[in-house]
Amino acid sequence: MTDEMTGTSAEETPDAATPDEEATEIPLAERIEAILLIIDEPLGLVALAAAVGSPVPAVRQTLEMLVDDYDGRGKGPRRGFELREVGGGWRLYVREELDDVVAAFIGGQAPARLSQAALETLAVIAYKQPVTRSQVASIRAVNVDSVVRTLLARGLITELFADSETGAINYGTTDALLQHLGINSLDELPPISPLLDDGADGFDEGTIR
Amino acid sequence: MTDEMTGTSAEETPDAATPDEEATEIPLAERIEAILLIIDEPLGLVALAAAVGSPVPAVRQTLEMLVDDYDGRGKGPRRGFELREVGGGWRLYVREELDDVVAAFIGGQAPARLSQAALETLAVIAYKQPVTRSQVASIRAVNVDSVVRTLLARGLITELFADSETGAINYGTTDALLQHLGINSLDELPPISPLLDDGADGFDEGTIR
Amino acid sequence: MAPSPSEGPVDATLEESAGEAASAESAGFRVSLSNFDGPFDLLLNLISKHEMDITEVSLSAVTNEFIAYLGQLEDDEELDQASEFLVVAATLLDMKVAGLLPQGELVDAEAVALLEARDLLFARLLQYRAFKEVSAWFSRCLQREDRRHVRAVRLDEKHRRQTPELVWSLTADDFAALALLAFAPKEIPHVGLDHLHAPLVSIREQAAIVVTLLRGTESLSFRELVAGVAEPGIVVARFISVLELYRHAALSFEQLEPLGELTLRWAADSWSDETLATLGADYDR
Repeated sequence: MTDEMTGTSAEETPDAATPDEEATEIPLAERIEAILLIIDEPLGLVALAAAVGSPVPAVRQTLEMLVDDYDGRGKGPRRGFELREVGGGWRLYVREELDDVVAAFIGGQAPARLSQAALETLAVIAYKQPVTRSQVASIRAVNVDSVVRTLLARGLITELFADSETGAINYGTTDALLQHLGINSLDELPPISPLLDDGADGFDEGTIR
Repeated sequence: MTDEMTGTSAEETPDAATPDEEATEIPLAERIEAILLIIDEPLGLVALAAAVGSPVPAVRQTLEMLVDDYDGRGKGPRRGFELREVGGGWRLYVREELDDVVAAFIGGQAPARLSQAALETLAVIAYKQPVTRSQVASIRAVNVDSVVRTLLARGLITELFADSETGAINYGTTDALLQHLGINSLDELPPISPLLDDGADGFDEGTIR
Repeated sequence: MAPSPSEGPVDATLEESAGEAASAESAGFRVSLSNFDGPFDLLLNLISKHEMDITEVSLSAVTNEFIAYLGQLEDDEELDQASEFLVVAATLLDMKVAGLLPQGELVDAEAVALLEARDLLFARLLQYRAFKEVSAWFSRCLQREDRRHVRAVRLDEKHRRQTPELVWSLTADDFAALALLAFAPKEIPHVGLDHLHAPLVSIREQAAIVVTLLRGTESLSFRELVAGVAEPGIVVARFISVLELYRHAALSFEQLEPLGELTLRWAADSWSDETLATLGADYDR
């Protein structure tokens, strides 16, 4: 399927300068935009060049072109987002003039209360941390991806570390949760079952009935 | 509901040229782009219109314009991202041809595939929802409990309601499934043989046993 | 936009991407019977198009071949294919039972009901095939979308601060109670298998009893034939053996009105116990 894709693109642009670089025939600007769309944190020039497989100077030049493009100095209209270099890295930001639109949307959007599903997921993470998303999902018997995202955004849980083997991220609760609960440490969480204390592992086997 | 919305909004903004609307002077396309940049779930047309404070028809039109624009049919170049309506809402996606570039960058592991049994069960639920586990089992003629559990854990199906008489739980598909399929509504499921439509109710009852 | 599962495209892409299991089956599992040799899928097609008589197909032979075939497969494939085979085999068995039922020239309510039942069985087989086919579309779409990347970036710190303050009303004890609730195993009811452990009944043994009883007397009603039998399985087995014996022209029967008394008469000119030995072989496990 991938081969097919590349083949199609190759046909579309037969007169590329270097015939041997089939894989990178998609314009550099597009490749950079693809990476920019998915990154969470600003990405440095060198890392970006590595990601798109092009030399640093070309990437720098294209980034500058994109900045102009998004600001409306290219062929198309100005964009609602802009490309900025902040703290040594590049990233897409909402254009500042539009912050009010975003603020109004977020203010009206986020529920002020956690849903029952979010609270239960939070409880599972609190008592079983460190715990991965799939472990939580198997306990809750539902998909918890969006709930975990909410809890992260609310600062109630945090990413602790990645499992050395699987790379799965382990989550734990934050001090913010302790403050909400009015306790000083996790030790003060009320014990919920003797089974939980001794063998967290046995738990997955459905020992509690 | 959309029509009603449209009517009301249209009345509210009878004239685009009104000079007193300073706040919305930023082009609609930019406002939409700002919202698209910050959402992490598909946003429906009506919600999007509410977020940017513009009538639904104008937003719809602008979205279509943006789709064309990003695809390179506007004034500017084709973008490395595209705008898609999937799972009941709009969202920015990396252009398909560039998925390999992104995949290489984030180094994602191949997601676990669904078994043939799970796929078939999913298909039955998608077409016959709301449907109970035993109804699904009677079509597939095998026990589907563990498969249903897998589908629930993946967030592809959800419990809809319990039958008032038997207490059996009825299942249906989720918006997440639509997203995973890359379609916008159940209407986009491919049609299956007409035989299933008329006779469907007949053989669920297990007449043959 | 959405590809339709019409024959061509689905099959084509099935081979490439989607159901390895499905294509492996059509390519892999072949049936060799006295009256048929070819892929399992083709056999199903012929039967569902009425181009082959289901009653002529030995299910036990098909099953034997399938089990032998399973032995060569990897574990994962095996599970998928085994469950699929069970679905189809169960349907074939139903069809076969319906096919074996005698169809007289009389068009009475029962005959019509029988025809309807047969149609329903065909419909069920077709239905299963339709879902199986469309599952390839699901597989294809899911795999395509799995490779896609969507923008799902955490909010900027700047915007995060604008989210409304969280309303928190739980004490630590409330929270613990919630945790207990969350950890409570979800009741997932399951279908019991107890009913599968009914004692096995041999059609051949029951046929032997039927033959013995019938040959010793001029005529016998079915009611008399099963008098004193409490187990439903044995009643069913005796009925099936009556049908099988009828197929072998070993007996005749008479029923004056629908649901009325079924009178059986021994009608075989030549009968050997060898016939009895092969009787009901299709039902063997």
